[in-house]
Formats: sequence, C-alpha cells, structure tokens
Amino acid sequence: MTTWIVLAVSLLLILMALAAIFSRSLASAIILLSTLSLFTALLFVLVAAPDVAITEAAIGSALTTVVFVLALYRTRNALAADGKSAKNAADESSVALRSSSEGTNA
Amino acid sequence: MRKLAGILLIGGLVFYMASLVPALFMPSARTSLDSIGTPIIESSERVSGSANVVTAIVVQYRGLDTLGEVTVLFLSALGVAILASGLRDDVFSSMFAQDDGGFILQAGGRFLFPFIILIGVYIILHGHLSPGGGFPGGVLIATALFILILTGESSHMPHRLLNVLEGIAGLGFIGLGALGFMGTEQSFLTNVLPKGEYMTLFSAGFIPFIYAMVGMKVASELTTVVATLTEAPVNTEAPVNTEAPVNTEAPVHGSTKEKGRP
Amino acid sequence: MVSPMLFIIAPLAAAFVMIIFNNRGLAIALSLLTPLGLALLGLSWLPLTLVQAQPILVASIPAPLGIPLSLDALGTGMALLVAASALLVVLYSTVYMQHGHKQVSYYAVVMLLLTASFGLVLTRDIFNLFVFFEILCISSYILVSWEQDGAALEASFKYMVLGSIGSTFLLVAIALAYRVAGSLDMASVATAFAAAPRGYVVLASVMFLFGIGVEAAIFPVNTWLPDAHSSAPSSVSALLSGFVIELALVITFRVLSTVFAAVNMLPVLQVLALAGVLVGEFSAFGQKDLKRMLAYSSISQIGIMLFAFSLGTPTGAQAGLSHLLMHAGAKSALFLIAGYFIVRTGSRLIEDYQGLGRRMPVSAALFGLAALSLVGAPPLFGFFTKFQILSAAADMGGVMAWFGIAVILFGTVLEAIYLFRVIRVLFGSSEQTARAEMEWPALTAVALFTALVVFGALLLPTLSSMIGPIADGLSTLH
Amino acid sequence: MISTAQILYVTSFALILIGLYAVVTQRNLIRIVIGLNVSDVGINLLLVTLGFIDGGKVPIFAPGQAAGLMVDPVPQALVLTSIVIGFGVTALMLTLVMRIYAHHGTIDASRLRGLKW
Repeated sequence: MTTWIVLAVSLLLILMALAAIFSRSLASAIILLSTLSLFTALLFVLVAAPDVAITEAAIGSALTTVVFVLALYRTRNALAADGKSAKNAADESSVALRSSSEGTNA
Repeated sequence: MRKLAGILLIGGLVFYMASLVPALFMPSARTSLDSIGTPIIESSERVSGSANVVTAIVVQYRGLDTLGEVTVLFLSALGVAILASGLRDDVFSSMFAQDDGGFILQAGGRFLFPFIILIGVYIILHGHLSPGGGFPGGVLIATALFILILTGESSHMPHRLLNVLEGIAGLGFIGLGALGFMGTEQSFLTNVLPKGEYMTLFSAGFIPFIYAMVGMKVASELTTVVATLTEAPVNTEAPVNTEAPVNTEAPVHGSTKEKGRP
Repeated sequence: MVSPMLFIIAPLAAAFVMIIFNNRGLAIALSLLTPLGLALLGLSWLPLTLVQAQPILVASIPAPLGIPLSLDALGTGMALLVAASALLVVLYSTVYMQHGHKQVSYYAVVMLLLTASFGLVLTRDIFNLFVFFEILCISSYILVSWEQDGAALEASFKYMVLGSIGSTFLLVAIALAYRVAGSLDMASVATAFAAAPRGYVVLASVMFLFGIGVEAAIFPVNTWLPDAHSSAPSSVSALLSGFVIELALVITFRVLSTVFAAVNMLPVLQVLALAGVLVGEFSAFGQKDLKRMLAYSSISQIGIMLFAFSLGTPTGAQAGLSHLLMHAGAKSALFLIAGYFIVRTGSRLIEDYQGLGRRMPVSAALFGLAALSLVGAPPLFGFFTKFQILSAAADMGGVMAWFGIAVILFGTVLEAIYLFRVIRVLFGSSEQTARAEMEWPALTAVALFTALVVFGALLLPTLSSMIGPIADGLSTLH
Repeated sequence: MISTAQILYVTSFALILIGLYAVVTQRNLIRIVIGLNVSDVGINLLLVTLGFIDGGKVPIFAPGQAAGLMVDPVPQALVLTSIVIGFGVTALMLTLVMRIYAHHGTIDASRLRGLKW
C-alpha cells in the first residue's frame, strides 16, 4: 500500500518539478517549489524519517519560500521585462550593461 | 545554444546513470542494514542516552558536522547582512512599514505568537525524545518573529541583540563541547554530563543543552536573515552611476565609490 | 601538548567573539593573534607528525561510527602555510581595508575561512569534508562580493552557481560511497571501493572531481576564477590565490588518490592539468587588467602543480609541493602589491602604471622579484621548484611526460613575456615622482612574502629533510 | 513488483537532473536558484532513500515498544545538515540576486555580461 502512495507522490513531485522549471510566471514557480518541498516532506514521513520531514517542512517549504518571495518583491520591476522580447529588454538596460562589461571582460 | 548544451549534458548523465541504476542502485527490497546504522542504533543508548537515534547522531556521533552546519548558517546570516546593507529601500518601506497587515492578521498574529514560541521551545527541548530538535524548533521561533514583522508590530528587529545572541549561542556550543576535554578521553564534544534516566525529559547528558544552543542560534540567525531582507535599510550608496565604465571606478577599500582614495 | 582540535575551534570562537563585541580593534587583535597562535601550535606538532600521523578522537567515538580526524605531516605543513599566509594578509588588511565597510564582519569571515581550511586538512570523513567544503565556499562567496560593485556581484553569483552545482555532485558522490561502503570514513570507503564494480567507482570519482574541483579551479570548472579573483579586494585575492585554491587542490588530489584509488585517474588529471596550463597562460597573455592577468596565471600555476602531483612519483609530489609553497608566497605578494597599485593610480589597467616604479620603488622592486620567481628566473626559489618538476617529469619519461615538459616550458615563455611587459611599464619614465609607498604593515607583509620567494632556495636543504613524509600524505591516508 | 526504494531512486535522480537542466538552460537568475533548490530536494530524497528498508520503523525508541527493525538513521542525520546548508546558500544567492537587480536593473543572465559562461 505504501508503495502505491509513494509512487503517486513521486509522480506528482516530478510533475511539480517540471512545472516549476517551465512555468511562465515566476511567482507560480516559487509556489510550486514550495509545494514540491511540502510533498517531499510527506514522502519523508512515508519512508520513516519524521525528523527530516519536520525540518524540510519548516526550512525547505516555509522559510525558503519567504526568502524567495522577498527576492521576488525586491526584483519586481524586472518581472515585467521577463516576458518581453530580447530586443526591448536589451534597450532598457543596455547602459547598465555596458558599465559592467567594459574593462572587466577584456 | 544554451538549451542544446543543457540537453546534451543532462542526456549524457541520464544515459550513464540509467546504465548503472539497474545493476547497482536497486536492491530489490532490502531487509536488513549493512551499514554503520546498525551499530549506532545498538550503541546509542549507552553512548548518548538519547531515545531518538537521529538526534544522537546529529549531536553526538557527528557533532562536528552540526557545529559546521551552524557555522554555515552563521556565515549565511553574516553574508546577507553584509550584502543587504547596500539594497535600495524603494519597495519595503511601502510594503511592511506602512501596511500593518489588516485586523485579521494582527489579531491572529498576537494570538498565535506565544503558542508558536511555546511549540518551538517544546520541539527544541524534546529533540532527544521525539522528532524535531534545534533546527526545526529554531525555525518555528524565527517564524513567530516573522509574524511580528508582517503585522507591523515590530518594524525593526534589534539586530545588535540578535548578533550577541548568535555569538553567545555559538560560544555556548563550543563551551559545551570543550567540556569533553575534561573527560577521560580528552576529546572534543564528548558527552560527559550525567545521562539521567533513559527516555525521560532530563536525560541524554548535554544533548538538550546543545540543542538549546542550536535552537537559539538558528532562531536568531534566521530572524536576522529575514529581518534584514524585509526591513528597509538606510540607503547609504550613491545612485548607481550607469555611465561610468568600470575600469575608471577605483576599487578602493571596501565597496565605496564615494570614499576618497588615500 | 595542546590538542590539534584547536585548529578548528579557535578561529570559530574568535569569529563568534568578534560578532558579540562588534569592535574593530578587538577584531583585528583577535584575527592577528589566532593565526599566530595556530602557527606556533603547528610548529609544536611538526616534529611529531613528521614521524607519525597523530589521530584525533572526536566525541570519544572511534572511526567507523564517529568522525575521525588526523593530523599528518602534510596536514601540519598545509596548516602552517595557511596560518602564516593568513597572519600576513590580516596584517596587510589592517591598513588596506581600514576605510571599508563592515570591517568586523570581514575579519569574522576570514576567521571562518581559516576554520574551514584547517577542517579540510584535518578531516578523514567524506561528509565532514563536504561540510567544511561548504564553509570554505560560502566564506569565499562573501569575500568575493565584498566590493559590491557590478563586477564583484556578478562574479560572486557565478562562483555560487558553479559551487552549488559542485556541491550537488559532491553529495551524489557521497551518497554513492555510503551505498557501497555503509560508512563515511575515508579508510572504509577506500576498501569498499576497491571491491566495488568499476563503473560505480568511475561515476563516484568523476562526480567528486567535478564537485570539489570547482574550488580547486581544475581546468573545465575554472571559469569562475578570473572574475572572482580579480573583482575581490586584493587582500581577499591574495587569500584565495595564496592558499585556498592550493589547499583545495591538495585535498582533491589526496582524496582521489586514496579513497578513489580503485580507478587510476592520473592520466585524466594530467590531461586536465596541461589543458589548464595552456588555457591559463594564453588567456593571461591577452589581459590588460593586472589582477585578471594574475588570476589567469593562477589557473596555469594550479595546472603545473596538478601535473606534478599526477605524475604519480614521489619526486613529482615533492616538487609539486615545493612549487605550491613558492606559488603561495609569490602570488600573495603579487596580489597584495597590485592592490596598492590600484589604490595609488585608481586604475586596474597595466598601461596606467607607467613609471609607477618611481613613486613606489620598494613595492615595484618586490613586485619584480616575485614575478621573476613566478616565471622561474635562476637564483630565485621559483627556478628550483620548476626545475624539480621538469626533472621529475623527465625521470618518468613517456609521451605524456615529455609533452607536459614542452607545455610547461612554452607556458613559461608566455608567462615571462607578459610579466616582463608589466615590469617594463612599471619602471618606465614618468613625470610624477612624488613618493607614495605602502604603509608599513602592508609593506612588512609583502616583504615577508617576497622574502620567502627570494630566499626560499636557502630553505631547500631543510625542506628536503621534511618533504618526504609531507609528500607521502598526498598518496596515503593516515 | 517494484519496490519503494526503486521508485524513490528514480524520482530523486529525476529531480536532480531536472534541477541541473534548469540551472544550465535558464537565464533568469531567480529561476537558476529555483533549479538549484529542485536538485537539492532530489539530493535529500536520494540520501534518505539510501537508508530506507521495507518495513523499517522510525529510528526513535519509545517506551513500551518492542525494538523492531529500524531504518538507517545515519543518512537522515546527513540530510538534516544538507537541508540547512541548502537554505544558507539559497538565502545568500537570493540576496545577491537582489543586489544585482539593484545595481543593474535586470536579473536576466543574458543581459549581464559577467554571467555569460
């Protein structure tokens, strides 16, 4: 019985990982990552590792997500440019870009 | 190009691992342990007095790893504080300082705060009896403090105090470990304290004390990390000068652009 | 005798105390006293460890269950090098960083870097190795991003991504080892791997090489190094180029040749080493930025050392370790002096240093000496170590060894050309003649590093009596 | 009949590889960090699975309970360490991403010259 639950959760994990990687919205990628951690914690409970499960749920699922969301807010203006074409995006920050590249990458 | 390289790399790894996996990595249904786990399970009562074998390993058998792990968190908190000192405060002044999170969050936060702290302390102190211990307990306490930030009750955490707590907890860990030098074997991290009665709260020698130190350290470090990132730091840096090419920017002492050269 | 555990405990406790009191003077005092005390501790253990490795018991639990540590001759030697370099670099930092931000944190991070270095040297447990490796990496990330300008932030991020991939690989290798051996101490893992199927060991050793090799800047995973070492503050570049990558190289090689002895990685390492030499020298040749040039030169020097180690002969290992000592002194001195060149001129480009030798005669002379030794000019230490490596390779014979000799000689020519170009610019004519020498603590540190490089040849008789057991530590596990 | 351990091995390797693929191919810095986190989860799962045996019990002694066959506690202790280290690195990386954004106004690796590799 446990095997089937593990199989189902594992499939779900892989699907969530793929979704987190390929999702178009960064926010949903972060939420998916958080859920992925939570379901991994469930898996840890199933394989008799409650210590790991608690730690994964507290750190991996809760706290990591908090930091990710903070990073998302701090960079929120970049998100608008996330979906834009490369050309528009290049125009926006070409100046900033040049400042970092010249001289250091000779 | 990037995608192609990625696919090639990962594909190669998949192929290689897949060829190994059936032969080596898949014992069909192991029924016994053939690792150091067995002797550790057998000796953990005598050596550490902890009913939770994972705790016994984390604190006693591999205590040096835990010291290193706490150091990693310490470094990470230090690094976040160093790097965040240059962040601009355009977002968070509006996000947390002015917004109190609304009535429900405030009331709920006030109600929950003592309970979360209590559960955190409980988890830390029962690390040798039940799942949990210093790390999850410390995270819970940090979460309670984060709720305070969210509800706007405490817009500025006392960073100096948190740093002092971090340092004291770290020194406490080392001090408890150094007690081992007084034992017969004279080795660091030996459990020389009396072990008490097995499977009761007052047992397992120094394990609850070490976990208390770890919990204190983790709580203060994680609070530092989250608080540093949420609080709006004073913007000390001059606005980014995008025109200046890097090679004329003198990389003088530290991160300064505005400071004069000696 | 004081327990060698102090190597790990003392810098850690020093860092905690610094953070508690948050006082600059105290931080400087502690970070000068700690390496000094540890250097003395290392010296006091040196005679004993030369005879026999000293095992250290942690938590009174012996090897397979607990974490075994051990101080062998190689460990003592590396610990001495680390402590001495750190002492001098901290001395330099007291004036170089005195106007910087968050100075207490800076010294605390340097202390944690020391903890990790000593821990890597002492540990005989693969997971403990991973933990100390992570501390080393994270403190390096923080130090690299210290300047907080665009280049430093990007370099640090790049370093972090590569380091994180590396630690993922390292953990896979550890998982494989635990699956086979059922234990984590190096001795049992080595015996278990000797009996394990071959493909398995190959996978584990490749994962390990590319995991920990990131920190050692072994050829394919060295792309972070030029950015990181050139955009860090110069004192940090000196630490990172001076002992961190060398230490990582020694640890990598030791673990590969003991724990993963079941597969012969030496030919692979030789190829990677020579590729590193060529890539490093060619990239350095085209550089206009002094620190980037020195960073690329580090890649090629790491290649030379790795080539000497991977010859697999005792003479090769001994020559490689002597070269390591020379490179630690020379590269630290070069980076430290380059730091003050940048401070005085406000530029990183070599062409702007025209005639700097008139303003900073002593510094420029020391720079010249260290550069000559790095190239391998005759009376200096570098000549002897490079000659030892070449003769060790010639003794071994074989296509690969002769090819290696050719590559190293060719690299030396390139290196000579680009370093002489710098020296010529330094001593060129200039209208500015106002003296602007370094402050004395910085000058003392640089002079001591250079003295090692110049008079190192006089140490050779003493060194040759000790180098045997020290080099032995590269291929045996005590 | 497949065993639980087999499923978990395959899942953990899949997670590691998916994460690494994301790190190599993505250009958004936050997505790179997400990829690293996914492979961290995979590694943790792999380590825990190493110690799993079918029908093994939780490695905690409790009063009035017969000592049965327990799963291996050592990998669990290692995973605790690895989770905490993973968080430390993630927090530092994300702070660095915020700083890079504050400095350059972009978090796209292809627009940051220093991040092309």
